[in-house]
Amino acid sequence: MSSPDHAVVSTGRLAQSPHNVFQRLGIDGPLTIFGGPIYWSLFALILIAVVLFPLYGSTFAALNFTNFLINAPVALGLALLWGYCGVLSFGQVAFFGIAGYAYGVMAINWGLGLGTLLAAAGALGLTSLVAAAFGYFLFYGRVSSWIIPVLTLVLTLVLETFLGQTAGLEWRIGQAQLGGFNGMTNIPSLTLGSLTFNGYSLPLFYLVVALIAVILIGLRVLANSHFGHVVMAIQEDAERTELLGYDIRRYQLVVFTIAGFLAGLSGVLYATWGNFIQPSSVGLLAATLPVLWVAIGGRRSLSSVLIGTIALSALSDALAVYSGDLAFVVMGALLLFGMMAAPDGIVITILRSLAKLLVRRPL
Amino acid sequence: MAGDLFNLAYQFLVNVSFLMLAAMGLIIVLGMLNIINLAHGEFIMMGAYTATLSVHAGVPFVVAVVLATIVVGMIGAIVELLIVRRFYANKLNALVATFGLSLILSQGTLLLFGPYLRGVSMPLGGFRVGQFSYATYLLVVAGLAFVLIFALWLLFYRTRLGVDMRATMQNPDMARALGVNTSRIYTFSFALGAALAGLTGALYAPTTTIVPLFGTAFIAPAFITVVIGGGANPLIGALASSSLLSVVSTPLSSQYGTFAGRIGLMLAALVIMRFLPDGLSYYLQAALLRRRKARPESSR
Amino acid sequence: MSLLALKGVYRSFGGITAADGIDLTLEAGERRCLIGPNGAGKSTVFKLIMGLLRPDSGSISFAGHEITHEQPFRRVQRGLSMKYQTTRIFPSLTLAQNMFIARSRAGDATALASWAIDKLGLGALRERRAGELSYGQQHWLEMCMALGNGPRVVLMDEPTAGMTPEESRSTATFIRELEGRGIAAIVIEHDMGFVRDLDAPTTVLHQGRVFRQGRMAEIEVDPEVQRIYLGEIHD
Amino acid sequence: MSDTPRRGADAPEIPNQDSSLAVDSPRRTSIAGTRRQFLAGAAAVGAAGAIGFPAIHVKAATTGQVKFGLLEDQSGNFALFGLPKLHATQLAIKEINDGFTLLSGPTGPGGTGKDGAYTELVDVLVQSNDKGILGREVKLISPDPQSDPRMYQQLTKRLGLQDEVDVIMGAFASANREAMRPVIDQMKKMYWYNNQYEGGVADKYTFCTGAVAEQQIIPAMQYCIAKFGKRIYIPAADYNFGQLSAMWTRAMAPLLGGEVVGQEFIPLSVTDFTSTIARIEQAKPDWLMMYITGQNHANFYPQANAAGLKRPMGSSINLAQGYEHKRFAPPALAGMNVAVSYMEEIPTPRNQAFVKRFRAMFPDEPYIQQEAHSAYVATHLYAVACRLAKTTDQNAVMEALESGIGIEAPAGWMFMDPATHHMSQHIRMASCDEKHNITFVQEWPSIEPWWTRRLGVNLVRTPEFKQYTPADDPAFKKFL
Repeated sequence: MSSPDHAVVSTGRLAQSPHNVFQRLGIDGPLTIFGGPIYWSLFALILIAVVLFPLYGSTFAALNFTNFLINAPVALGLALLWGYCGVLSFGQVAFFGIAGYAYGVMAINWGLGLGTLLAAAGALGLTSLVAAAFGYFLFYGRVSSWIIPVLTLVLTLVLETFLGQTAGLEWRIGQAQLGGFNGMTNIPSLTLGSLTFNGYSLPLFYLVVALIAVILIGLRVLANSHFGHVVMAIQEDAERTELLGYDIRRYQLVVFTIAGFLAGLSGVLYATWGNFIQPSSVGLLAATLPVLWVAIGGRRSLSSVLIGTIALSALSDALAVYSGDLAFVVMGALLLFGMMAAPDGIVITILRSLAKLLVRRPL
Repeated sequence: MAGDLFNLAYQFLVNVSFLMLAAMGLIIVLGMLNIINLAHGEFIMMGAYTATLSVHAGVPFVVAVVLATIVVGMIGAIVELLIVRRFYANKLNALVATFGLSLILSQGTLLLFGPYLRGVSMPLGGFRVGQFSYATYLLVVAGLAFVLIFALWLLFYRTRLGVDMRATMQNPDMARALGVNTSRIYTFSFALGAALAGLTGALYAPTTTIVPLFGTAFIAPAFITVVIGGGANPLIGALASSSLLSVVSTPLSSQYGTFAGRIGLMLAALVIMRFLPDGLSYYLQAALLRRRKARPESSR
Repeated sequence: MSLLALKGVYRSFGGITAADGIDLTLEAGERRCLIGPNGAGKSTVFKLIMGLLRPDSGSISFAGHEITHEQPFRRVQRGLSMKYQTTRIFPSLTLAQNMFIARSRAGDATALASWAIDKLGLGALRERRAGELSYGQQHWLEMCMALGNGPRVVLMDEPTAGMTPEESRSTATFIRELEGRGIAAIVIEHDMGFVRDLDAPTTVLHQGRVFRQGRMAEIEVDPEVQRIYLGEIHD
Repeated sequence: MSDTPRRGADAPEIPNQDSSLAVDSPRRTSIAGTRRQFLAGAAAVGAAGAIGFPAIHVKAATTGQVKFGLLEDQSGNFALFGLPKLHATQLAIKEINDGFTLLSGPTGPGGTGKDGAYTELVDVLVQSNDKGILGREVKLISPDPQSDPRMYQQLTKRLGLQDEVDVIMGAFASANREAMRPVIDQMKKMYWYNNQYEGGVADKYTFCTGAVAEQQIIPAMQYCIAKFGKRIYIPAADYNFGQLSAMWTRAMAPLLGGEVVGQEFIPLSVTDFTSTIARIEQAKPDWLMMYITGQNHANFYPQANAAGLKRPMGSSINLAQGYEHKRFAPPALAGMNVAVSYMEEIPTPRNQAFVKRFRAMFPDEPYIQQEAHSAYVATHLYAVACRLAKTTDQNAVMEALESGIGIEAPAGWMFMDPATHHMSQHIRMASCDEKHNITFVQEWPSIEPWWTRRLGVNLVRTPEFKQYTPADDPAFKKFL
């Protein structure tokens, strides 16, 4: 597993003049591949472009874009878990689903306004708890790492099977009907004062953009911190790391919980975007999507994963609209040949070659 | 009473054989190549399609099954040569690639053959024991599953090829040093896995509706069985885990309904994996070893 | 009461018995050599002390604590530390990053670590990727990492394997100076010259049992030891 | 509540007789006549309606194409059902653009009744004296929602906000319909759900052209109890449709003189029915009311058949929807009796003409199923409503649809009930034999969607945006 890292760090240095302001801020560092003045100026430019989007793009495009952006948190969480911690989880959508349903139940019961905020907080809290509990079960049980993908997959399938059969009227929590296969409808959108964060107006768009910017920067800080180094060390040589005095299970658990929390955030955002959540959002197909986003993006680079996620979401949307029943074939071909052409991930490979053009190697 | 017992036994056998057959191909590929093949379900689907189409073309069912096995096996060989072998260095990528492949295969089938194929009627009819009636065919399939396990055991432990395969599985470099053509072994193993998937599809074709997503029903059980079985000794693993899972799910589903059986199976899987993380086969082997070593140690 | 004590530690793998009732004690600041023919169980002892292996029977105590069933990281936090035989560092990370990771927040070990870095002349290489260092330097880096969180005992498994004579000599000096800083060390070694350089009480392991204890001078002339080594003593 | 079955029972047992048909010359005049009356009222109603629900950006483009948004699954789980619906819609739009329409008019439920001089209509497709809708070509916009609820939501928004279509139709699974409706109501777009389903949707913007529980379950039960006996066993898919249909069956059994001796809810993912079959054997029912569905559940039939489970079966969803009798080798579905609102095999000349047209355009269509028929009729009915309204302006079209308008479908006369936005159906009892041939053994010429009306739903008076379940009906309480 060392050849990718090799690339990581060498390119990492490539993109950074040592100890620049960004590194002092902690948002750049050896464990984030891309960085430095050029990176951050691009970051700023893109952010501005996105924020101003409604001025030059159609409202619908912005709303549609929101739908793609909603996938980013879960993907970034998985990038941290898989790319930095070396733990591949197929179960992120389980936390997506739990959060979505939890938000639905609480929001329906606690009503509009402040209620929805409480619901969001409650949902995220609950999801983090579940993630922590399951993570404890995985890591403190020292489950061997190649089983974890399947274990997490089983978790989501259990959840889907369960949710699918809650059509019965006995599955009612307060005012909220779980609704079985048809899903839970009429979930109120997040509201803050006069602002309503639904899928039909811009507030949600800006909320999501802000959240993603914060998450990206936050994760970069985490990755370059001492914590991040230990996590990376665990992925490279777990036993060695433990013999340096670290309880590696605790680090893995923390990362797993963060990833679960981020997946939950996506779930809540989805529920408030569509006023709706259904079992298929924790189904087999849904479960594979985050893995694909991260793999295509390049799991060692948060920025690449972010771009990859949005690009793939947009692509599948475009395919559905324009290519009709060829959508799956095209998507499949992209994944297949993409992985053959660029094993580290398509986006990261492209960005690397761009970076090489922009910055010449210090060594 | 005896009727009920037979009924339970029958259901148990049917469950075990379903899990075993679903998992068989996957086990070979995972055990030999450490590749998680997400296109496994589509291989099964292609088996069902080949068999069904040939039956419609007038081929007798038995021949059709053999045909399906061979055809899918060859497809598997091609897939390994063109795609899978590029991913041995980076196995998790194989997972993404094979998922892409599965999308192409299933939707491609939809575009090629339409939303469904007319089914094949289940051969051999049924019989009655006590108050219940049963499908003979499913019993035959169950029997076949066990024969298959035995055949694989022979292949692995009684043939030169099998020795080479196990050598490659345990230590490729060493095997290569000993003059084993590992890359051919890999191709063969993947093809074998595909062929077994094809066989599974063909065998279950008469029991179900032939649609492009035929394979998806097999995926989850297959993975659960494989993982619980563990890599240490795939064959023992498959046998043990499918039996264990069926022991859990059969009574549940016959007592409290299929849903209970379903959930029971998955929870059992979670628990087993939590407490036996290396898979049943590992512990079985360890147990065997310990019994063998017991004498010298106690003698001291 | 000694710092580290193994009592009747027994461990077998299937049929092979790797540790057959080992009793071993180490005092604070003491320096100890562990020798013995291949398969004598030297590395197994280290693994047992660090908790990478659990004994089938027997007990291990450290600084008055029963640690037989503790997780490895707890033992490290208590002040045990180990350097692997074949270097296990993080080759893709820079030397500085390696030390950054090794410097766990427990205790103030920074001083010790930087002392070690300078002592072994690695100071100039901070920004170099660990994988690019020379073989000997990688060994040294791992020793520094082993000192990362101020251990009271360092276990070193063949620290000089594959080193040039000069390198092993300075390694020996380095290990001797550890004593001065109150750090006990157990060193597994094949190179008898190096063992002599260390000039430390020596324990001979054979077939998972403690075969002899004493100063190197006596041990070397012991016919039994020579017999079990069968001329493995290269000088 | 039990009057529907009785009406059905009175219906003549002669197969092939499409009893909703009547002399067509009188109807022609009646169309003309009522059209005038309608227009008279239209303005007034329109004004009232404008207050009724202030519509936002429903731009009534008066020139250019009529944009027709359709969401049917072309891939994924439901492609099997989605593709025929897509094709049926394409056929209808082609006919509309070529200047044809189905006979229709605001003539109330039950068509124009049966008078003495009965003559069989040869075809119900006639010249519309209109190319497209009001001279504007109809343009179909049909992205592929891939059987995925999230995709449905996204594409519904796209159709409404981006393409600004005049009407949205589609969805097979109730889950996907329920995914669409919040978006629909939010955008205040007219939406048609052309599928038989569990019933209960009461939504000002939603029109349902498929049959609902009371139109299929009651006749099926009535027929099977009379023919096979009172002991009923219910194997049902463990999701909304299965749960609610089972509820209906339990509720209706006493009224129809039946008795539910057992039921089981089976997860959609289940493919092996060994234990289910065993439990059925234990319960010793006279017949089975089948509510299992989806491609996995279809496995039940060959498995049950091979296991020698030879009990007769009734159903409201099989054959007509999943065309299992074509997909499975005989005799898997022998003894299956389904109350259908349409099947390709219906032997009336008008249907044979329809099938001929369909096959001409899509020669290798596997089967023209119930839902394809609903989609076909809905598309024509929309065109008819637009012509009545003399505009594609959504509010006016909805007014037209709520004016008591009906249409001569290939299956028979269908009437859009203003109060519930559901249609009356010409229900036939289809029976499948050993060779999977279909015969129609009983007919109910016009069963109305009465259940939500009974709950006080009247979308003309009081717009609502919800789906009722039997839980909302006191009469069901005691059976839950």
